[in-house]
Amino acid sequence: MSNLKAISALRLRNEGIFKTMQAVLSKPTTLISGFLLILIVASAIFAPLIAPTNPYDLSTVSIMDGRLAPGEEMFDGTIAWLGTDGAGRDVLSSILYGLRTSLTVAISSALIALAIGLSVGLTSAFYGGRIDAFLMRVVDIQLSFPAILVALVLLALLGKGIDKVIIALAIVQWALYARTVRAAAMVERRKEYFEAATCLELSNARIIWKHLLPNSVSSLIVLATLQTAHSISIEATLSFLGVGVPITEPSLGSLISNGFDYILSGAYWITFFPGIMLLATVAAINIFGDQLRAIINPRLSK
Amino acid sequence: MPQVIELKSVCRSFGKKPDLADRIATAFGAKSTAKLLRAVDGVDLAIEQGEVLGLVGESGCGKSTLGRLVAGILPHDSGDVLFNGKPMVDKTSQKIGKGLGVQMIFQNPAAALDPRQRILDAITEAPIAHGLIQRSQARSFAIEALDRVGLREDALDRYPHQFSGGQRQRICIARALAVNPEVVVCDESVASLDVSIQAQIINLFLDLRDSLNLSYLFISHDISVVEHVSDRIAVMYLGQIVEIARASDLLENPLHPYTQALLSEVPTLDQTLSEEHALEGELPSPLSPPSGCRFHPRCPIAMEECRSLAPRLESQGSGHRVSCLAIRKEI
Amino acid sequence: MNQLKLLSIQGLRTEFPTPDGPLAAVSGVDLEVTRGDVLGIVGESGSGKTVLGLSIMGLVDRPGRVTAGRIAFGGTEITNYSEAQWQGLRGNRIAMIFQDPTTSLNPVQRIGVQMIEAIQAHRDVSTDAARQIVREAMVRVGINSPDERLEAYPHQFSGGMRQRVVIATALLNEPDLIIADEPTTALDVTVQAQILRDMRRLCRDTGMALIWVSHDLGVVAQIAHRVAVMYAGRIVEQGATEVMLKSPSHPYTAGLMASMPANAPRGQRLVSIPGGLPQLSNLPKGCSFAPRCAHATTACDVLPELSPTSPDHAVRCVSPLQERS
Amino acid sequence: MLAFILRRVMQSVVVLFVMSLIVFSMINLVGDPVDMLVNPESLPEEIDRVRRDFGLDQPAYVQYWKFLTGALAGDLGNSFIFGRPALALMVERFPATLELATSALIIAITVGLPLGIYAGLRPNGWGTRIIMGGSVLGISVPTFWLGLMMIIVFSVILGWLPVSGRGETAVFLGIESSLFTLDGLKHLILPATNLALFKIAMVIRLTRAGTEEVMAQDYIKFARAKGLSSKRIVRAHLLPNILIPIITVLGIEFGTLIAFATVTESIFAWPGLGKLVIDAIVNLDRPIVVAYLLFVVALFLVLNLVVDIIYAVLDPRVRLQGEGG
Amino acid sequence: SAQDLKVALAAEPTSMDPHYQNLTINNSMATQVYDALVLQDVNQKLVPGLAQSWKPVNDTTWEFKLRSGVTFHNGAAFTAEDVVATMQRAANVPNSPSSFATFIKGKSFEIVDDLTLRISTEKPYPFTPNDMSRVAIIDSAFVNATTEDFNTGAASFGTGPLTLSKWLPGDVIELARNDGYWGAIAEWDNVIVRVIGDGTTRSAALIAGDVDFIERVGPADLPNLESREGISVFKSVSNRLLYITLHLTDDQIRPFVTDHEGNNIASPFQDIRVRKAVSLAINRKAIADRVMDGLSKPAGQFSPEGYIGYSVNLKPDEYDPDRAKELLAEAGFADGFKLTVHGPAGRYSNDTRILEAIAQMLSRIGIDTTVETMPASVFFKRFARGGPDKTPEFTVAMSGYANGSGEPSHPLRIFIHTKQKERGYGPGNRNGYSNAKVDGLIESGRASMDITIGEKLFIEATEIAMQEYALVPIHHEIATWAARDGIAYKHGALDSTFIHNIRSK
Ligand SMILES: Nc1ncnc2c1ncn2[C@@H]1O[C@H](COP(=O)(O)OP(=O)(O)OP(=O)(O)O)[C@@H](O)[C@H]1O
Ligand SMILES: Nc1ncnc2c1ncn2[C@@H]1O[C@H](COP(=O)(O)OP(=O)(O)OP(=O)(O)O)[C@@H](O)[C@H]1O
Ligand SMILES: [Mg+2]
Ligand SMILES: [Mg+2]
Repeated sequence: MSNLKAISALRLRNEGIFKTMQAVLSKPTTLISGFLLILIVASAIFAPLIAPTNPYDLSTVSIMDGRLAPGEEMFDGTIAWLGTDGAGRDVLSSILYGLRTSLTVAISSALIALAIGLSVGLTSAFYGGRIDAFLMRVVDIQLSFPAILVALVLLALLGKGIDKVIIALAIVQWALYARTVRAAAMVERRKEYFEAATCLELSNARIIWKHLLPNSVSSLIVLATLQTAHSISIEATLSFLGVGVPITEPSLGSLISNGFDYILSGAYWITFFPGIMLLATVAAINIFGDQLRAIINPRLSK
Repeated sequence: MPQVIELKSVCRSFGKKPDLADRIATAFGAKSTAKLLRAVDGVDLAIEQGEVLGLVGESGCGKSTLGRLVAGILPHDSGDVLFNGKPMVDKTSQKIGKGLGVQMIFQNPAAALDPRQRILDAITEAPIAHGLIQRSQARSFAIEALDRVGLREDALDRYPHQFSGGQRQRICIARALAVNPEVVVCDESVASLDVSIQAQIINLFLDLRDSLNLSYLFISHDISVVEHVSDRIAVMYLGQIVEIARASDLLENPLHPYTQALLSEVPTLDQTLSEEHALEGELPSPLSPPSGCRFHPRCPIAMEECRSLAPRLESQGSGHRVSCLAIRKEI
Repeated sequence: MNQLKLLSIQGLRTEFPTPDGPLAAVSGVDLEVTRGDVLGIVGESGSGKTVLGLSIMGLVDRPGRVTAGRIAFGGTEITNYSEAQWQGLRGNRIAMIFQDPTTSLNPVQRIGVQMIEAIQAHRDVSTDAARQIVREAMVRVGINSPDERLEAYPHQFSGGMRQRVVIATALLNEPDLIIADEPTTALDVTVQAQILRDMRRLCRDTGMALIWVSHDLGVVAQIAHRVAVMYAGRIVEQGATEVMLKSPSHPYTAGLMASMPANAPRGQRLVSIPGGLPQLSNLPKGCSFAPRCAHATTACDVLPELSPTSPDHAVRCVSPLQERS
Repeated sequence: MLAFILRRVMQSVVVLFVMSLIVFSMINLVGDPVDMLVNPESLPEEIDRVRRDFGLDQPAYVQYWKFLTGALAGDLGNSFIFGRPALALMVERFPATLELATSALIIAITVGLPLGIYAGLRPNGWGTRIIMGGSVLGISVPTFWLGLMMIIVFSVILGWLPVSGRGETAVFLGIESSLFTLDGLKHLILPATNLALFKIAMVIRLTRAGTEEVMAQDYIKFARAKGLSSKRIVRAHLLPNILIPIITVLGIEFGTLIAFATVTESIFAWPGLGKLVIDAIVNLDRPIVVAYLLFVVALFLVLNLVVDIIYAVLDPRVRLQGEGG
Repeated sequence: SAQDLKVALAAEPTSMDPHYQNLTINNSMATQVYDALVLQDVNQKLVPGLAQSWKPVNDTTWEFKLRSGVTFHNGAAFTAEDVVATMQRAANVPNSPSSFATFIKGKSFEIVDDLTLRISTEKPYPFTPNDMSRVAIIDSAFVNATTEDFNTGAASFGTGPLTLSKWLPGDVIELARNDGYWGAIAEWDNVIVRVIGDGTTRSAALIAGDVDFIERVGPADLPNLESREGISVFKSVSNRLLYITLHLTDDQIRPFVTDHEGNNIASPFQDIRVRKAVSLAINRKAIADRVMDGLSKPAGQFSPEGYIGYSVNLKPDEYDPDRAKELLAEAGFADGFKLTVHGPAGRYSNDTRILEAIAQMLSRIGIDTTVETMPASVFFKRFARGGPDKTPEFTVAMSGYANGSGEPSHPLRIFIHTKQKERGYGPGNRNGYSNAKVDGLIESGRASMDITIGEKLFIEATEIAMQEYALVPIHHEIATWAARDGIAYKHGALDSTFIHNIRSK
């Protein structure tokens, strides 16, 4: 049956990006989640243009507008379609800006972690032996630190700020990437083209970056999408524990956790709408990542 | 004829040397678990210029390992691997510094090319990196290289998956030849191909030998293929060469009982299958090879001393050498 | 004569849906196997040999399925069997052996368990009784001291022994037919020879029928009474082994044989068939071998029938080789 | 085996050492515990006394050395805040966390495994879509949010389950646990489910991926060819194979479960380690933080070892000596 | 009615040893089990405890008459002996993170007879009774008991209204009624105290009927609880003050205040007009209504109304952004400047939200304000000495204060007096405020044995300091409790919970 696998793998490769695109477009789930994702990312990018108010500009936010129900009018006449939060920020605008923060945090931390993880994982797989053993122990140590605790300590250490959250999340995540890429690279390393490269006396750097990297990276792309979704949720948890982003520049997570204080008082919208947005975002990324995996690897072999 | 490759009692083991933990554990009476697997054990071999040396033997007997040692992909543990008379491995650093003189072609053409590299890059990467050609010459160089293996220019910008197995194997060959090797190690290079494609590739090998005066180490367990291409054939059993001779000598007059068994089992169209089992028993584990002659547990003509005495490869005249105590006795 | 007809296949077609339309891995195959018969099936990789075997077993991977033709086994039509009916048949009256001995056995179950379950799936016997049957089967395929071996795990066996275990398993319920799908491709010549011997003896001793799939003509020559050659999902030539291999009629069969190194003088260039297997989802209209065939004419634009050239020999070619020569 | 364990132990010692160094310096950088401890109204000499009492007046390396020598003697220092041995505090709280994590794990497996297998066997069914959709939610939604939602729904609105805290405990077989009383179980359900949600999703995904992969294996096809029923295939061939990776992952994940309990514990006021540690971090109670992290790492190392051993037991192919480099 | 009471607190004592750590939660728990010589009522007024009366016998000596017939939970009789033993132990608890020595050092204890005790100090010290209200009296038999002995209950025998039955740290504290209490006997057979840190969960537990009584209702949950049938809420203005400090000196570069281009400038707050502008810009009422949901009272000084040291002349500044802008312009900051304000996160009720609201308000008068909050552990280190040479780091920071002793000079000594480390003055003075007149008033007040004279001096010092904006008070928190119907709580100025004050209606 091994030839069947080869056949289906071949089929994918054969038809390249064009066919992949076609596959993406032909599945409704993929299409919808992809569309949703684009919509979400776009509204994050264009938040300053779309959002009715700028919730980060303190001179325009007033606590006198605090906790207006959806549809009520704020002092300056703007209608708060999704209500306002405790500090008087328009929830709709906050969601759009918060989405921006959340995505920035999630994506940049994923990218940084990916870069570190790739370097470590590839080095480890390429050199093997003691270097591998050493690096993998470091990874073990990192993985055995519970993510939340690392982030807590780091943020306590570094202080608040989006950049700090990004650093903390990157530190929390890199080891996972390192381990995954190492596993993939170890498989690649055993393939004959790797030996061929050795035989052709190509330099180590070239073998690592030109051959090992491109071939080990595909499983990571999927992992990265899923991990991005996960880190949005970790960031939210950090905000809940009080060490997330600054209160004046809320992310989706901190909006939810701040709003939660009001849930018993009936001001559900402060936590509810950001919650829905978080859910939609994370779900869209997750589903898309899943579909991506299914498309990249139709039989889910290996 | 000058010898391009010469191996002198080359050994290569796999496995882990016992570390501190192992030593402590053994001190406390645990059974030692770290075992060495001697994949190649004291091989002497030479390849002459322009010669095709076939290497046959059961699966797992160390053919590929030997091939890798010759190609300089693996460092050896002891002995010497000489290329044009010069050692291939810097013993102190274990760094391989063989130059590009020996290249290897692998069994599986699907895995031997980087799936994400265009054919153009696959072929020219090494020559450019080693300064054999300029980047600007890459294209014309690659066209020439492809031409040699019977592929056309339109292959250059495609990716490996867009080729059939036979074509891919040709590309591998073109890639290897692009760095002007003198010796090519073919490790089961035709095993995964269909007979008709296999025929194409074998033809290509033969043509190249004639046009470039290449030397080959041709590894296969398909005796009919080896028989077809080789000048000389070496037979390997459990990490050791048990017989080596001119191809015709070996096929017509196999001396070693293992060679005899091997040859008698090759399925052919006209011979019917004999009722007799040529060999009893399975290939023993290379982790704990039998004492004395490694073949003795399966050997139909084993004698008492075969259990304890290890035979050496000895000449039987006209370059036919065999390692068997019984044969030596007869003479 | 008729009651000896164990398996009879007519017009079998097995398709896999693909993005480019249905792919007929097997199309229009007619086959007959009688008791004690050994049928060899040869053909290039991808020509549909495995799918044919799986179709007979009702094991074609979804979403692939048999779309046309009928399969009768022991006189009963089994084409539309339900899963439960198949379960009663498989491993009981028809057994199959797969290509790769390393993957056919579950790595985490003991050999004994895997063999005993094959008996108990079909017969209501105690585990001890089943164990006894298993022991005998092991001895039959040449595995000595079966009691120890039954407690072992597959990885503790060599490739040859594993394949023999698989064969022994197939034999457990004394099936009428065994389909062996390239069971020796992954093995050494010496081991391969042993297995060929085992199988040949079994057929002779028990009257079991055997379908032996391979792409190695040499192997088939050694075991089969009759040979069928497949090309692109169709049988292109069929006949008694000696006749077929001595004087192949189809250009493809002839090409295959000419490519074998053993059939050419040492050190000389080999003959090879140009081109490769066509895409199955996009076959040429007529004879699918025509694009590669040196003798192709416009007559080949119509698909030829598999027509007998002699009582023991049929070929699917407009101009079979003998007639030309 | 002995060598393997020894090697692991030696590695673990090194890891623990490095860890302690990292944690120690990290905490030292964060803040000065004295600021958190001493009442602002205290006189300067009082502040100095506290600093002296806790050894915080000494250079960091002296403090570390003291800690290290203490640790070797089994003394991880006294909590600044509670004035009691950090180790004792953890031992006191650990059972509650362990109970929570274990229950969550059990829930995750009993819910996730069947659903995952179902989804893996019917990759295109509606049930599968619902399960997979649900599992996306399980991964997406932040734990704290769900926890609070569960409190509001099940405790406040429906009034079925208690809001927080650990219920009555009872001693059974020498283990004191709230699993053995009704009140205890009632208190356990919400937090354990909350903690389990993420893992359920994970188990579903792992199981499904494993099922799909295993079902594509030759030995499953061979098992079908033997005529085994689907039930038997799932039980005897699918399960043992997918369980191996799942148990491996879960073994390691069990550690994160304990670590992640932090969030759940603080929502449900569960008297476990998590709350202790969050407070300790906030208050810079260094001995507890260091002890906790060392404890967690040690737990991970032990779990890893145990997982590897279980792995070897479950998977006959694995031989431990090849492991660990 | 004799039954069990279930209480949920927001935080847990760190120890059951009443002398282990001088921490609000520990102290309030200690008052359940132990008595001090002097007790504070809910408004921090001193009332007789184990001492029935006290008076100064000369400038440096106080005499305490002890209550007779009091026994400890273990049956031992209470005498002056126990007081002396207590003082000896309380000042010397090993590893105490914050000890009671402050209240004991510099005092000598003399037993006159079993029920009479004299306490003398070197210099006149009017606050000895206040100090004595802080130290829980234990049985002299346990003078050498360890903290662990108190935690396990082996030594925890006080004279208080409740006895300690069991403490499972992190889980539950169980108390039982002391039937032999000398004062009002508690109503409940048993009191089960749980700790639920999360405010929403705490409220949910009350609503769900898991507990009968909770403290510190989250401001946002309050309307819900208030409107609910079957639940009653109790509120009272507490003495916990939230304030901001504005850095007054220009002794170092401060990155936290810059001009609009980001260049460092000298602290604008050296100018009293700027300080006043800040105070006028803060809409305290809006914070109370909007952020605190009514759970705070705008403040203009340390003490809330009705407290000792309260000045009737000091009113919270009224919100007046226009005047604030004018003042800024007068001070030469018509265009404002850029400012970062700092505060702890999660330390005080709604702390980050308040800071955010303040930042909004400052932004409105042209001070372009950024908020930075951090965990309390980080905040307090930096607040105290995060700057160069261990000087306070922040330019503007928000913090809180509650007077534990009810002694009026306390906040003045800590926050207002010029920093004089050796003398124990100004340890909390982080903005460099210094006024010789105020210092003099504080010091003479603390030397007067007549507290009525002292209080006048303190009030005068307070008035000067507040008018100079030595710090800017924001509000006093309003403490809240909630209980199921049928339960009443006698509450006052302290935001801690005294379980023996929980009664059935
Ligand atoms: N990298 C390696 N690490 C450990 N053992 C190895 C390694 N490479 C080869 N071996 C072992 O060395 C022995 C010889 O292997 P080798 O691949 O050279 O055999 P071979 O003759 O080429 O077999 P085949 O015909 O199956 O290719 C085998 O037992 C194999 O398991
Ligand atoms: N599950 C499947 N899905 C799609 N196509 C399939 C599947 N199985 C087989 N095929 C197609 O059917 C054709 C015949 O495959 P089959 O495995 O029968 O060839 P074969 O003759 O057995 O080849 P080999 O000698 O390599 O085993 C292949 O070209 C393949 O494309
Ligand atoms: Mg090999
Ligand atoms: Mg096949």
